[in-house]
Amino acid sequence: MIQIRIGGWAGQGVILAGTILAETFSRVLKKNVVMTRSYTAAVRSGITTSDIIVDDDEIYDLIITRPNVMIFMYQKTLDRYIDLAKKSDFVIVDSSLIKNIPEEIKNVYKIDASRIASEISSPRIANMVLLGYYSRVTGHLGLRDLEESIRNTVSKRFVEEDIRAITAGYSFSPQ
Amino acid sequence: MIQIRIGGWAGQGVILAGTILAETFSRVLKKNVVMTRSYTAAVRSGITTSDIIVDDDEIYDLIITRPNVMIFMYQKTLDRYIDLAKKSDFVIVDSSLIKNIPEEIKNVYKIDASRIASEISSPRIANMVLLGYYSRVTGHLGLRDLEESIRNTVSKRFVEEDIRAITAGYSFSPQ
Amino acid sequence: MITSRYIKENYVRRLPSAFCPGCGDGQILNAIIRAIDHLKIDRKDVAAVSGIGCSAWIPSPYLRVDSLHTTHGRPIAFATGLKVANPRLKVIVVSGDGDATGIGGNHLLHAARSNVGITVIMVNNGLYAMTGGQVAPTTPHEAKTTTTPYGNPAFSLDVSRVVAAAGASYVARWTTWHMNQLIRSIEKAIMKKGFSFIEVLSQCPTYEGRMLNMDHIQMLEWFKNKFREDADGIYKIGEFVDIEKPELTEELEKMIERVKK
Amino acid sequence: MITSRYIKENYVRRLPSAFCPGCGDGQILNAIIRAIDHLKIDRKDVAAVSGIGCSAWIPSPYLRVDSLHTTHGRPIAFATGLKVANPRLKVIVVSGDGDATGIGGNHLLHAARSNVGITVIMVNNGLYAMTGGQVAPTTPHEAKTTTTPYGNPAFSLDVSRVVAAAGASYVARWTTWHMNQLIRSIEKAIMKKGFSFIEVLSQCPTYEGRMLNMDHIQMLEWFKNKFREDADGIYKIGEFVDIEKPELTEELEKMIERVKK
Amino acid sequence: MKAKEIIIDRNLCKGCSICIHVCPKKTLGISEDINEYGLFYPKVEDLASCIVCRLCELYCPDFAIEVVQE
Amino acid sequence: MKAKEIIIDRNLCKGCSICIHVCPKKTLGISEDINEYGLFYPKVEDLASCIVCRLCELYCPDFAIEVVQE
Amino acid sequence: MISPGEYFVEGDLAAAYGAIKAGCLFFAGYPITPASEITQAMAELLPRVGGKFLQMEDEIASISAIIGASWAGLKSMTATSGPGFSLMQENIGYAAMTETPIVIIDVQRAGPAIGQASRPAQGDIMQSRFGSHGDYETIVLSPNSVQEMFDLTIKAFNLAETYRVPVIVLSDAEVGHMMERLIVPENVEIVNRRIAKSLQETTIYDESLVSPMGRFGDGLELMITGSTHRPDGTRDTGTPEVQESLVKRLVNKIEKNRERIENWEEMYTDDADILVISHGASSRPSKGAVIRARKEGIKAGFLRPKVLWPSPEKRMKELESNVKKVILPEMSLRGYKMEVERIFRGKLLHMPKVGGVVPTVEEILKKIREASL
Amino acid sequence: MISPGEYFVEGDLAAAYGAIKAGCLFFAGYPITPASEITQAMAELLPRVGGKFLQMEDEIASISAIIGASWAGLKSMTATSGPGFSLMQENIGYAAMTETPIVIIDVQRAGPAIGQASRPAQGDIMQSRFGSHGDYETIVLSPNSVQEMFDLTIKAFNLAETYRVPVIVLSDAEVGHMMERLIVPENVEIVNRRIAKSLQETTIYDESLVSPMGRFGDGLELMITGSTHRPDGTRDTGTPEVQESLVKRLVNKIEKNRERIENWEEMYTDDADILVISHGASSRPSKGAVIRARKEGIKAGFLRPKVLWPSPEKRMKELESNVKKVILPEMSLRGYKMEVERIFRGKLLHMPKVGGVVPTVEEILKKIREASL
Ligand SMILES: Cc1ncc(C[n+]2csc(CCOP(=O)(O)OP(=O)(O)O)c2C)c(N)n1
Ligand SMILES: Cc1ncc(C[n+]2csc(CCOP(=O)(O)OP(=O)(O)O)c2C)c(N)n1
Ligand code: SF4
Ligand code: SF4
Ligand code: SF4
Ligand code: SF4
Ligand code: SF4
Ligand code: SF4
Ligand SMILES: [Mg+2]
Ligand SMILES: [Mg+2]
Repeated sequence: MIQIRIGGWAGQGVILAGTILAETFSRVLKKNVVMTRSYTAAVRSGITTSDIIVDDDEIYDLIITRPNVMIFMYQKTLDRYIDLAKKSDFVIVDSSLIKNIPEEIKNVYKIDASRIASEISSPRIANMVLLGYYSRVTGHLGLRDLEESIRNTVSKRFVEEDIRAITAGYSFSPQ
Repeated sequence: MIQIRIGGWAGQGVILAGTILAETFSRVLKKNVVMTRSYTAAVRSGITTSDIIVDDDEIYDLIITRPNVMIFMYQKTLDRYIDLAKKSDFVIVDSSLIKNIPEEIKNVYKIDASRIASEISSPRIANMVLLGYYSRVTGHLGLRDLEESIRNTVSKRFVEEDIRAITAGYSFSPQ
Repeated sequence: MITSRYIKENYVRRLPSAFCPGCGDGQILNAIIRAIDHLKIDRKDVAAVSGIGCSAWIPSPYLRVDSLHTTHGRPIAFATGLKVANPRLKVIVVSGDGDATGIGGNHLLHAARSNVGITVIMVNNGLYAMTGGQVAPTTPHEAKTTTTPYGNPAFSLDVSRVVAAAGASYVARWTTWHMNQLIRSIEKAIMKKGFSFIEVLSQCPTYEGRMLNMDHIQMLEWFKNKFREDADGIYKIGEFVDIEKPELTEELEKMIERVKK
Repeated sequence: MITSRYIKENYVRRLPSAFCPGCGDGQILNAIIRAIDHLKIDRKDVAAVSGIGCSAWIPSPYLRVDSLHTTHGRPIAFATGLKVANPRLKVIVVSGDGDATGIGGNHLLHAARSNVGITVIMVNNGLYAMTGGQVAPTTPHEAKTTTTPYGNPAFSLDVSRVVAAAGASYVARWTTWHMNQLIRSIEKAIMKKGFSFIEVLSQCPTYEGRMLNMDHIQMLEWFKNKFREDADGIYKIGEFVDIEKPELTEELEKMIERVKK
Repeated sequence: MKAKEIIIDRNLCKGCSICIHVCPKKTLGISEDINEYGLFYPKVEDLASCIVCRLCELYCPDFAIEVVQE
Repeated sequence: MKAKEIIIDRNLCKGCSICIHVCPKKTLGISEDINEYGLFYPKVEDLASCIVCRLCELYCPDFAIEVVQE
Repeated sequence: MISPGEYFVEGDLAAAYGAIKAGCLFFAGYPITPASEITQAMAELLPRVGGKFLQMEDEIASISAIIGASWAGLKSMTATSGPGFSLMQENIGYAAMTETPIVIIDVQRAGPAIGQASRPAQGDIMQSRFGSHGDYETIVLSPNSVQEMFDLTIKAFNLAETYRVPVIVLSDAEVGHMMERLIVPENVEIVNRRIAKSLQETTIYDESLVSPMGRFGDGLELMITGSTHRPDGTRDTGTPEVQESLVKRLVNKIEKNRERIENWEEMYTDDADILVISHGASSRPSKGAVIRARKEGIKAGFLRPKVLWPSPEKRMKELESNVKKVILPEMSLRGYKMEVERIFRGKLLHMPKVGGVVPTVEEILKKIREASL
Repeated sequence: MISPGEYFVEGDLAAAYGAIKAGCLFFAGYPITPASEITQAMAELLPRVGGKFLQMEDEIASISAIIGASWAGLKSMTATSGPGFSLMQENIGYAAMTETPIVIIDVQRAGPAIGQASRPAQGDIMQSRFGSHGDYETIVLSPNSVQEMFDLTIKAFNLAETYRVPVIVLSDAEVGHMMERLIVPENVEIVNRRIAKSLQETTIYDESLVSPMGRFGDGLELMITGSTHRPDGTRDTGTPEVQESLVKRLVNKIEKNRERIENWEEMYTDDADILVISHGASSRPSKGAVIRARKEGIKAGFLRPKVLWPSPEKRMKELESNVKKVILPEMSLRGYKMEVERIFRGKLLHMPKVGGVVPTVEEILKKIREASL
């Protein structure tokens, strides 16, 4: 079983990233997958998360209890889920946006995702950069798998941009 | 215990008559009284009844099961309650309006109430004529008791007219 | 000319009606039947929808067409579903002033706005009759009713004006005195492509009569003398709106054609 | 002149707000605060009532007065009870176009009709924003939203026109571009004895922006250029109604005086 | 046009007298009898005066009156 | 009138640039930095040009800008 | 007003008298058979005591207005019947969530839907507790006489003010429309809410889990919301603990105080083999039948919840071990059945009467006799 | 449309797919979190299959419109969540009374009132049966996966058409918003109502107490009313027997066919000491916990009603005598508790979780362990 949480602020594309990741596991890798999302209201503000649970078996738990990977795009989201983050095998953060990472959190993987995204086109695709980096860091799936999923899911005019972003994330060396 | 049903057609003043009778038992004669009413809809049509149950004890039954008196102002109401009428000690009818009284019904007391009422003022006070006649026939209460009740209940401008009607009903000799 | 016998044999489910003596609701039934008959449309293509109230009983059970007697205030919403689901039907809503503008005012507004091709005939007797003569949105300021024993503190709604403002294709007001105009107006409304609305002032001798201190004959006289095409405000009768614009059902059908390709 | 700091210290409960970047709702909060401040009324005599929607969050929790955040579509009915129960209060309803005219259209109609002395500020962003950009009664014909992916088959409501027809004492329309006029208009509405209504066209960059294919700056420009006092229909801004007539609360108080004697 | 007969259905007539009121020719009047509900129904005062305009039928709320043409 | 300072609260500003757009004097411009949500906030391009009209404060939806008068 | 003494009035009017006596100063309603008489009476009576009456455009507006008025500090009420009661459900949940004291009288008629508009039934009992979405509790009273229409309406206000909950008086067309003697006593016990003097005070719960209530216009800067909120009113829909403690308290406010709220009448229960449980109009013949059964030597007993929710659970559980059969005569197929069955299970003989007519003593007695065999 | 194959979609979308597959041709709705996605999907899908979509002015209008459309002969549906579901209650009763087949999806969120609008809960179970006034019955289904959102929506249409009742799919924000694999099969079983060819036919009930349904526009001169009526539609509110036979049939239509309608999943129940009953989202961890408990040697069993109303009463009663304890994990303080308690009484350990979060396998397992001591 793999448990992943992506957390950010409304409007950052957290749920889109979660969807692409979940689809990759389900449709490309043929795993059992449950993806859930959480937001405080439909207005574009507040903490937003996307949780993905992957298993070869039937999935019983619908919420993350012992995460394998946590990806953070917003300081307050990290602050809120600090307890879970401490237990996670990998903690990936957009270091353009998150400055304070408490010492108790181990296995931190930083990437300047928003900046990298801005260089490609705009900070809005930082989520894709993080997905690429996730693939590189965890090896849970390959860059090609993500790419296939993006081609299936994302509307045509964004596909190339997104693929550049995941590739950039993938190429970033873990630090 | 005394059980009384007054039955007619919407708009004939069945409920007003029932109310006056019930009030007389309750407030003048200090009995326990329950008065209920039944009509098919609030529109001025359809069968309307008013049931009065009088007792010295607490009243448990809320509906008429074994009537002592039934007063009818409309043919179809009589037709509908024929089974109860057969059991009743007294069956009083406005013979201006009701022409067919089945033979099985005993103890019938007819009075040309609408005509008598018209002579006083209008057929609308036939209900009062019937109340007066009821008093005469059954002796359950006196003309004075009814009069007191009317003075307490009915709006001033109708009091005299109504009292003339009950008196006329009372004066009518039972046939 | 149409006779009572012809009407009873062809259009009325059963009689006598449950209305009080002299109630205008019977006249409106009479008018609707004559309009349908004049139009020579097949009765099976006509559907009547009503809410709850004395006036809601005009079609249900008396009018011999498919009839949907719904909940209080909601007939227009039911009718919208019925019409959109089967655009062939001529859907006629008969609704009281309380039903259509009290509890149901919002559905009236939105049916007019979306221009769904149904006809609403609103019987305005100035109060809630069926429940015993309570104040309605159409009750005059300061009038006494069973729930405004000291006079109505609120004002009455000029319903036709609001429906016109909301975007209806056809809006007219008549009274039960104006039987011939009313019948012609109903014919026009039924054939109108978009949303059509007819307000009919009607006498309710039992409660409205008490409020206005008139009997039904006096009310008919009042309708005749006071309600005129050249009068003002609520007393103005006639056709207020008669325009053409895209109708909802047609728009949906066109959309389906477009999308299915 | 009022500064941001002064406003934050005196009138705002907490920040940052939950609105999207560039959303007009923050501007409307700003305008309401300035109007209250200009009037120099005691904040404790002001009550804000709202329904559900992005715009309903303008007063709740941001505006530092007693606030009643009610159910979707019902703030005007709650406000009516509050006002009648304590006529001293200046009751301000802030409601979205969906809240006030979709589910809540009937309450708006009847508050206007009965002329209850509350103020309704309706934020018109042309759709249901909070739930994700669905079609509203204010959405233009043929516009694409999340529930009209092939275009809106219905028409939009000219809300101010309908409210005027229903009998309101004060009706005005502005946009978030017209901040100064809006503030003065809110002041006037609050002090108006009868029912007052202000429609404010506001930019919702997230959903309305997608529908109109504009960002919030383009929308502000559109408000500035297209919405004028001499324009027509929905583009016409300004004061449409400003009359005096008996107000409900006062009528009730007078009635009580009369009856108690 | 002349009327052969004017039929008032005593089961349907509610005695509202609207027919009497709208008749342009005073053909109809109020009877002294009451029907089964205790109400007075109309009667034909002068059949010959009837012009078969059928206003009485048009206005009768209860479909209770019928004019039979000669 | 002259501005002493123009304060942009980085915790409140959502980078909508409405202030920049309404400023009659082009006193404000867009910064290159992003705030904590990943959005660009405004910066003062030319303090001297400011006439303290406070239109920026009037239009800012987030009470994020404040002009301090000299 | 409503001077002490004897009256002969219908149940609906007695309820209006009770409301006035209880200190009700605001009523908003919409006519509906068989509750219109309450509305009409309030229209007549309220202005005479300086209170406000509004007829609104519908039942949703009516309950909204009384919640608004309650926040202005006035005791507020509405009255309706089934269809209107169904429409009020959303805002009953809102009143529960915002802890607004209001009284709702539902004069039940025979449903579903429009049904038999002027005939009595008892089909709204489960709805009165479960009609709105989500977790909440209300208090529901069941009068069986004109006198109780008066008494229990007063009690309803007292409970609403004490626990800051919507309280429902669940009457029916029989009790609402019947006329009987009403005694208006010299003194009635009245409870008034505790008014908070600061926002802080509104967050302090006493042992019954209730806090003083703020009032609009007092300068407390109240934040009232139907969204999940912290004790001071701050909306917080993202923290599970906030929802948990709020909702649990709303429910426990009734649950933990249930023994103070529960109320019932009983007779011959000590040694009863056959227990007749009944409420509202049908409890009248039920009681008569139990008395008659005793005269026939049958060990029948009688239990009548005057408070339906919370039910007399503890008392019923006590009786459960002793009785052999339980008869529940009521004018509904659902009525109170599930609650009684929950406790008495297989011992329950449900005796629903559908058709808009109250059962008779004779019918119930027959059932008792059968059960005693 | 909706070609057979594999999808990865959220539950709401799967429900819309199911509706289209079932032959739904009319949808009227009003947006609300977390059901808006169903409405949006229907807006997109329906025109493509020649169906009609309307967004109405509110939820009352929405349910009114689908009832109207159903009488025009189209399979019709709406979707909502708690607040909207509360508003629909009056007309749910109307649909039951007029025997109109309609499907309503309630994607439950945490209440009461506005509550936590985007968080899941299971607090509307009692409301789904008792939310409208008077005596009636509905059928209520409970999906626990994206696949079941599809499957049970189809089943809902089939049941609605078979029994001419409103059928409710009671989902929740968790199942509605989660994404999982969906398999759309080649063939799905579809039931269509029997259409009456004469008014007479509409009065003839088959052994399941259902009659063929008339259709507007066919010339049958239908009289449809929510008032008490005779079999041919004639309104008759004054005859007790008419009400009695109508209402009893409406209830018996479900009650007497319950064994055909009831549906549940069970596992390890044969020898279970501890039975875990759960439904919807919370049944997922419940099942996981039972499997884990078995691995630990605890004799746990699992029962999941897929049809909540009518409940699997007979099966529960069978199990009652064997099990020692019953655990009911659910996201509500009321949920299904009363129904389970009615059958298992003192054996029930209710395990409500309030706060908008699904319980975990670990939490439930802990409870099972405690119960097994
Ligand atoms: C939800 C609901 N509320 C109230 C009622 C009670 N009710 C029945 S008819 C009616 C008033 C009808 O008035 P109107 O529409 O003007 O018709 P009229 O009787 O005057 O013709 C009311 C309030 C109801 N049936 N349903
Ligand atoms: C009874 C009910 N139905 C639906 C909803 C869902 N809902 C919440 S906000 C909203 C729309 C708000 O639109 P609008 O009033 O225009 O406000 P905006 O968000 O656009 O400012 C809806 C439909 C609800 N909360 N309650
Ligand atoms: S109460 Fe009025 S509207 Fe109703 S039937 Fe009688 S006269 Fe007509
Ligand atoms: S969704 Fe639209 S209306 Fe709502 S906060 Fe965002 S921009 Fe404003
Ligand atoms: S109008 Fe009709 S109902 Fe009235 S009196 Fe004449 S015939 Fe009778
Ligand atoms: S047909 Fe004309 S003239 Fe003859 S009775 Fe009727 S109304 Fe009078
Ligand atoms: S208007 Fe306000 S929120 Fe927008 S960029 Fe300027 S300071 Fe920031
Ligand atoms: S005060 Fe006026 S000039 Fe100065 S920055 Fe603001 S808008 Fe520009
Ligand atoms: Mg009316
Ligand atoms: Mg909006």
